[in-house]
Amino acid sequence: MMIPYLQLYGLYIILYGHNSPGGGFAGGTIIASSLILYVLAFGLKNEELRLSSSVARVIESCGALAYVAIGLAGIVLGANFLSNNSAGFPLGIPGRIFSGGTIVLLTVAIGLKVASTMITLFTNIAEKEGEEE
Amino acid sequence: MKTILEVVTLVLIGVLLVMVVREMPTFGDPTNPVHNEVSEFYLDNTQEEAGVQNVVAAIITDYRGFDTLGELTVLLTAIAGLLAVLRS
Amino acid sequence: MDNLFYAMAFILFLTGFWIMLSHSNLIKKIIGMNVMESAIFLFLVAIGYVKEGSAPIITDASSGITHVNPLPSALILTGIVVSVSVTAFALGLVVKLYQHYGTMDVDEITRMRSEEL
Amino acid sequence: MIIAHIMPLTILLPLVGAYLILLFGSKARNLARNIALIASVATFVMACMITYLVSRDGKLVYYLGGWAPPLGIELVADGITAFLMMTFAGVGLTVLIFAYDILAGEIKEKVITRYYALYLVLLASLLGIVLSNDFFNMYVFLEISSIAAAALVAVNGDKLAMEASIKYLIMSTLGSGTVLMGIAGLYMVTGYLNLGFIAARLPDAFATYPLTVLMTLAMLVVGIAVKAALFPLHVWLPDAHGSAPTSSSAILSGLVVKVYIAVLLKLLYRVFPLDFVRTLPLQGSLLVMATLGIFIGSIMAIRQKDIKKMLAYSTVAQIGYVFLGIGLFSEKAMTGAILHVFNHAVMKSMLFLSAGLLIKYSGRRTITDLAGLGRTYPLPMIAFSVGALSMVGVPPLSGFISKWYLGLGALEADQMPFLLVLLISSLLNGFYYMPIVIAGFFRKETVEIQKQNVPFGAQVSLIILIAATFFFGLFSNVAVDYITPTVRGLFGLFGGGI
Repeated sequence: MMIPYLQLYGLYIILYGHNSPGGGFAGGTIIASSLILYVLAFGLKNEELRLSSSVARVIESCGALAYVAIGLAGIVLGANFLSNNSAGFPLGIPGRIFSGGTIVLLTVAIGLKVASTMITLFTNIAEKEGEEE
Repeated sequence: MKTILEVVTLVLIGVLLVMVVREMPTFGDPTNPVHNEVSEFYLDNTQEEAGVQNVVAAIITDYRGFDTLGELTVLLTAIAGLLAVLRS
Repeated sequence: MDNLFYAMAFILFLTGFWIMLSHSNLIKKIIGMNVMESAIFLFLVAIGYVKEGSAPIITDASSGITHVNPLPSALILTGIVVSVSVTAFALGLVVKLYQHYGTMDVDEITRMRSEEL
Repeated sequence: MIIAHIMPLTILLPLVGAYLILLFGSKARNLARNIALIASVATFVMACMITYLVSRDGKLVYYLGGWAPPLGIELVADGITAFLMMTFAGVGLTVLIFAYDILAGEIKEKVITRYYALYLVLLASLLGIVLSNDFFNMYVFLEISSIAAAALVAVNGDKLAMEASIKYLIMSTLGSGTVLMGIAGLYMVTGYLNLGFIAARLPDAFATYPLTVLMTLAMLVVGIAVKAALFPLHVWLPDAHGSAPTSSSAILSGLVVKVYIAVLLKLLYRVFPLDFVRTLPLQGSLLVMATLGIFIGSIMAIRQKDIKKMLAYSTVAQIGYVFLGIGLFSEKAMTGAILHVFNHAVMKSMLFLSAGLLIKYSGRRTITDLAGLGRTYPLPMIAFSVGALSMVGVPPLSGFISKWYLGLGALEADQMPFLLVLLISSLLNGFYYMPIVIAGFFRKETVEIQKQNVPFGAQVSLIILIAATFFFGLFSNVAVDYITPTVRGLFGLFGGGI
């Protein structure tokens, strides 16, 4: 029951993190915790777990790669690695969702990565424990 | 015996550290060396230069974005290491 | 006694340090690790505090509110994630070791190993 | 365009390689090793370019994100760091070439791709530590390197290795926690994280908060000493290095331990002026610990029966040399220490790799069982012998050069006893290396061995390492000339005139 709300809240934290308290890490952890809550409530079902772990792997690598790619975009646009405004990314108006140039994109990348990482960490350790008993 | 020795060493170090703490900059004092032009710059210019209101978010993703890349790598390393250990 | 926060941070730091070195239970060692790291983060946040400062989120630049130093907060965000990763990896190792030896005690493991040889 | 951004790209290349490997998952083994090889070759080429650029321009500086230092993170390459970086990239590449064919037999199939990814991450973190000029950034990379290194030890799921790995992880977290506390203290009294800015503010800060500055220095040095396995804090090293897979041992002993020395070097020559450090009891304690480390490491190495453990204890002793060189605080000794970082990286990885080959083919780990293998497997045994001779310090080899400079440094600093330390310890080195070499070539085999072909990659990497040992022994002036200006600048800048 709680899960969609938690996920929505996590998404809000990620997307609005640059204007209010929050950000990629907090939001990612909240999204992950919603799924962890699900696992805690209903136990580990291996079928779903397999699926989510392979998806999670792709998301993890892609999150990190996206971060690097955004950084490299700075170089392509003629500024330094991980440049923001100086590379010509539009800043927008402070306070809107899509302000801050690369910051939003980077935050989303971080959020995805952190969420998938937390899930993978949790499920793997839990899975190992489960096997043993 | 070992525990006594440990406790004595710890207390000694603790006393030393308390001496150090007494000398440290006063807690919360706005004139401390930490609150120099760097933090002021962040606070003053984030809105114009990074276009966001949350200064901390601006620092982690923009001013010190490379740290965050390192951090993502730490997460990735932990996962890769963990899976390697658990699956083997 | 203005610097009570620093002193507390150092006491916690030493506590964590001591737990990590003296306890032989691996889980306790990992807890000690986390206590130590939390102490460092507490110290960093305490450094960044300004009296009557508010969170560094600027909605109105001209309002003249004092904000706390944003840099330490950003640093500990990174630091927390690092410590989470280390903890996770260490826990994974402990789980695996427990499967092999059936104990989480380092001394115990060393004893079992020497008996094996 | 690449030239201007070469420093971040050098760190990024292995990282991106690691991400890609993880993206393709654990099935794509062949792809993974090719990605790893390409990434590390490219990294090495870039490191060479940086080395060249530094020798042309003197110093490279890069601002990440375009933010100038007190705001953003700065990467700096100068004579010493470029040299160290070149060492790391080069040895890292050679070990990878070695692992190209061998690894499949040594690591379980499921984890091979992750092994390559961890390896690349480790390489990237080493380069990051060396290049970064920002304390917190350095800490982040330190943590990456300790997790990756611990994972590389435990990767096989072997009981002993995992136990060693968790010990290693706990000790290195202890070390990096202490380092971070030191960094926090420095930040508190100076208000900066950039090494250059801290150095500029430090005299003022020391005047106002002397005890705090001393505490932070103590914490940083202790933390680094834990991670670099300086003598009383070395307990974790022999287990970790002795039980890891061959290529992990090689890179751990050869490079990972060294990188903390790079941090110490940066700390001493970019942040704390030498004149200031000289007034502290730091020098005495460094020298005493280094000497004890040299002797106890050597004696423990003599007592070992397992060849990898012996090599690991030998690393403890060799780390002692490097700290000795740093602790003497003289120009020649510092040169010797930096050269020794390089030489030891080459020699120790060569020793570990050839020992790994011998163990793999003979199936034995004890020293006495390696007798006579020189006839069946000439190349690994020759590589082992060259490494051993170089460790002892036989003249045409590179180990001699660094010891020579350390000796000159001891003379320069007027510390005659340490010349004696060097001589005696060389003798001790001889005690534990020579029997293996002699038995390897001239004694009869104790076990029947089937001759197998040594894979091509392993042969290439051993030959490269042998060649490097001879080259830097005969033409040591190449390396010395390269680092001397920076070392001299370091001593000239802060008073000099010893």
